[in-house]
Amino acid sequence: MYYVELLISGLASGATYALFAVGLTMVYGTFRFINFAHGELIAWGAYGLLLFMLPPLSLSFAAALAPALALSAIIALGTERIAFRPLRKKAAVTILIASIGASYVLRSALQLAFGGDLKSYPVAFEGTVDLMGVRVTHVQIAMVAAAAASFAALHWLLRKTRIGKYMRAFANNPDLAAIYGLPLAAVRIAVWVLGAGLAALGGVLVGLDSNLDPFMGLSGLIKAFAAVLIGGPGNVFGALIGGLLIGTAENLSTAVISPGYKDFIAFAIIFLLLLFRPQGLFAGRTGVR
Amino acid sequence: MDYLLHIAIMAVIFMVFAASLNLQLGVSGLYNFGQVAFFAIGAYASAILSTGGAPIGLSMLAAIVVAALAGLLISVPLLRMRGDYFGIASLAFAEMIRLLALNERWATGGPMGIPAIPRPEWLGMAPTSLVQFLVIAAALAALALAGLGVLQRAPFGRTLKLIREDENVAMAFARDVKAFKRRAMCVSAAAAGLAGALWAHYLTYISPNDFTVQTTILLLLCLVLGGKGTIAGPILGAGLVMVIQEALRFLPLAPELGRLVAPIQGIVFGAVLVLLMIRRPQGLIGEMRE
Amino acid sequence: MLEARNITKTFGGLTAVDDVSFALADTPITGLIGPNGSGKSTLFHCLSGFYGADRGELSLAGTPLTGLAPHKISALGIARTFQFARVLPFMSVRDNLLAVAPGQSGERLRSVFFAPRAVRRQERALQGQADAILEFLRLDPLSGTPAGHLSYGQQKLLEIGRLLIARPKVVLLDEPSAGVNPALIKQILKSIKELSRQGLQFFIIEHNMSVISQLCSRVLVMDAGRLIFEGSLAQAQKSQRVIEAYLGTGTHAAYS
Amino acid sequence: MLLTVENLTAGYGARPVIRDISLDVGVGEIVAVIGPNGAGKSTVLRAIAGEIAPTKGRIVFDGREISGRSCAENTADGLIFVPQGRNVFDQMSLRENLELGGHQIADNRQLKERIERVLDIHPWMRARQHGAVHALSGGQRQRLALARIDLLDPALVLLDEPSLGLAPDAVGEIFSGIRAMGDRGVSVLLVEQNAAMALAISVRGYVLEQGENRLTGKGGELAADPRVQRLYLGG
Repeated sequence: MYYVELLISGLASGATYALFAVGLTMVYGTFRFINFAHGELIAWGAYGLLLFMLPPLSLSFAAALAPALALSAIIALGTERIAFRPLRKKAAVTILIASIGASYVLRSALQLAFGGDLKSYPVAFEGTVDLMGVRVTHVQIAMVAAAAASFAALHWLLRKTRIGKYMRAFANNPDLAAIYGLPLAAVRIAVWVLGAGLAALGGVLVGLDSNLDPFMGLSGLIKAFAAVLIGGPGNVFGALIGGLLIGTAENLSTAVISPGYKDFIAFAIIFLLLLFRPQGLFAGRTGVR
Repeated sequence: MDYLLHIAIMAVIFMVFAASLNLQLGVSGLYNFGQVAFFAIGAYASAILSTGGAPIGLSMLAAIVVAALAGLLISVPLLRMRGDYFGIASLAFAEMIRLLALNERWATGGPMGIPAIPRPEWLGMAPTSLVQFLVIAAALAALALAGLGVLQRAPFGRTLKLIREDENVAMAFARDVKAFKRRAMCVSAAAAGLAGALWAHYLTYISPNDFTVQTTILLLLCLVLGGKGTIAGPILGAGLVMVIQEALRFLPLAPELGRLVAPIQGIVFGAVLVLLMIRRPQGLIGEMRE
Repeated sequence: MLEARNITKTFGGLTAVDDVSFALADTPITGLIGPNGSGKSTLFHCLSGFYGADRGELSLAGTPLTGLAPHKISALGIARTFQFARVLPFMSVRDNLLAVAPGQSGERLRSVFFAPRAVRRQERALQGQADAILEFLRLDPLSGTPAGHLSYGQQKLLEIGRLLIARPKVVLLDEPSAGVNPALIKQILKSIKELSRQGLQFFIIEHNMSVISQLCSRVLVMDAGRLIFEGSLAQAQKSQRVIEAYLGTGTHAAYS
Repeated sequence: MLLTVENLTAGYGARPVIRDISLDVGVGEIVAVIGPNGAGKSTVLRAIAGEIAPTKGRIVFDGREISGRSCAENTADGLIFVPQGRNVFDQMSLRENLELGGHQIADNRQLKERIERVLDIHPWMRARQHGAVHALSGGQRQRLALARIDLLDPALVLLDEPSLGLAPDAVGEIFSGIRAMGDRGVSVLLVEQNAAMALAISVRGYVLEQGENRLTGKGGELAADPRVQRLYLGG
């Protein structure tokens, strides 16, 4: 039973890693750079919810969720406009450094607004369900459900809607997309808003599960990055599998090694994948899929 | 007076640290975002040895050697990657080192860190004053900076720049690109190890919290602000950043305002980094460019 | 001297170089021509080690080169240029030459610190050489200018200067005249001829037939990855096979 | 004239690639631009299409000056550019490629009808419409790229090296396809490496060398002109 519980909590955190990874992998697939500030969108989503739940607004959890996700999306669009768009013709490393700077700004702003100590939401979701003798928390169920719903919606969007096809087209062949005159502005907004919204949703779920910590973005970014590498940069559904794999690997590892090394797993995965299969475990083509 | 000395010592240490990164990021085009790992390795090596009773001079020498070896070792996998992938992998490496420091309590003291690291004695008389430490640190730093400067101006540095600008041309003219990069990483790691050792002996206490991504970002700012690829750039950048950072600590502010200093400084530093990338990627002192 | 046997290179399903064999033998300057996409540049990449050939052997004066890394092939005496000029734009014109000079002791860490005088002496000698080369190329007034400020043609000329200081045995030149104005083409041709008199052997990809006719006593013609012709340019111009490679065949259902 | 180009000069950065190129394409005409490597043929097309900005000269399409207009604007006006090389979305399905090719048709139902029409013209496409494009042969991909013409009914098509890298059979099919376009009244400006084929289906040809127009003439006459061969091979 112990291992099953580890597996389930691993899948639950893996589901949030997958949500974190969507934006990172879509931005890489479409605009070809690693957004180091992506983690701060996770943290701002989590703290944004707190902001709307605390006085003076004092919204309910349900009512605060949408504005919290929107806040993250606005921050994402703002960083894109201010820090990344002026650099779009520069080397990927230049944009990476700019995104490192942007992450410092966003994290510091978070600390300025909320302080450096741990926080938690003024509501508690502490219930558990007994599934054939295995204890599963409500939050864990919410994590898996949110990820499942999000990826189903993403699948529909990317495959069936015009904007989704435009997104995939830009990731596949940006030159041809420009010759066809596909709407770059709309694609850019869609990529950033979707990525930030899902990252923020993941952040909220992590916040419900544990605490809000100003450095949660950084650790989320690392998990997301590992998930992206497993799935192959640009591959949205690869990132889902990547996230789930990392979550379960991390949790199961605590059965054999010191829990202090839980985070080590993600780093080791990043390192080994960059070394041996930078194109990801699943196929090698680029593009948002 | 003491806080001026403190600022000076921190600046001197970071000058070496920034110059060490410059040999990779500036001169060789290796975007190492994990340089703090070598800083940490130097600090821990010297701290462990000296608290274990080894003479400080010997501990620091050993720290430099250990850091250089670590550089050599990690260069093997890292140099198989390019550009932003190299950057992320090096960052992952640094975080792995930090986790090791956090978890291997028997050697590093875990999260509690290593306290009571001795300061060097001054001509046999302990304890050393700040002035004396500054003299020692400045002398060692001057030596390291001069060494790095000489390398950069020598044909060695010119070849690194050739590789940075066009690896294919370098290969077409018989340069073993990987071997040159490996040497650059090794030397750079050694210098970072020296900076880390100095830092450990100055602060007399280290813990894994000192070696996070925050330090990496600060270092990156020093280098990019001053001007990567130049000799004076990292010295100027580290001087400026450390003076601002350390001086702010001594602002006579009420505690509720004092709490705001660090995040505001973070916002400013981060914004400067972004602005530099957009407006002046060559930094204050630019290399000769088109 | 340079000899290639059965060189083959494929990408996915496409065979870019198909079983190519030749020897540069005694001709000082050999031309490599053929229509777009016929595999000339890919062949150059194989000869210089930038691509590992799937099949075939390479040797230089009997020394096998097959499978060697580019820098090793270069160290054995084969230098190359690339299709577009690739100077180091931020370095001075003179430093562009110094940076590629072979056998510099100052590239070794030990010498930099423990034999600084020998390093300096060698550096001074190289500087003398570089200045002489720049004078020969008539680039001496621009010696201190960043190479990025040079015109495209001057950059191509500077690439020839790099070959001069590197002193290889064989040079692979990829389109030396492309994008260069007529006056500078003359200067480039003159330099190539002078170098060839000094014993350097050239293998040149070039689309400008007047350049080929002025330089090359022999041409190799490629089409669709294969070597289809070997001989003088005049013979090539009469070869039906070569003409078809360049102009296509009009004998198809499309207009019948 | 449907398209008139006068004294077009264009290039990349400071380096001009083509100088003073003038040419015409009449309604329903197939016109070829040929010349050896590095002559600047593709640059002519890219400048007309709006991919690069000309430094000098006039481009008049359908009675109005179009220099400086973007590719997308020209597409909307009935001038389509089919670039060489990677001219399909190879990670997407064939049908999705058609949908993207017709994205300017805002009405989904109308777009669907147009796609149906294309699939009627090319039955092999119907069979493979949901398959990924990277599984298609080079010739099939090229025909898919050209299917955008059936989709949008343009007045003029700019074709850049449609035969590049194709097997001989596929080249034949592509050229019959282009000829069929001309028969339907679509005008074509064709840049081709395979000069003999291109001239065989063109009413007029322009021969470029070193960025300049060296020869102009009727398709059939140029094909037999020994000067063309000299421009390619010297002598």
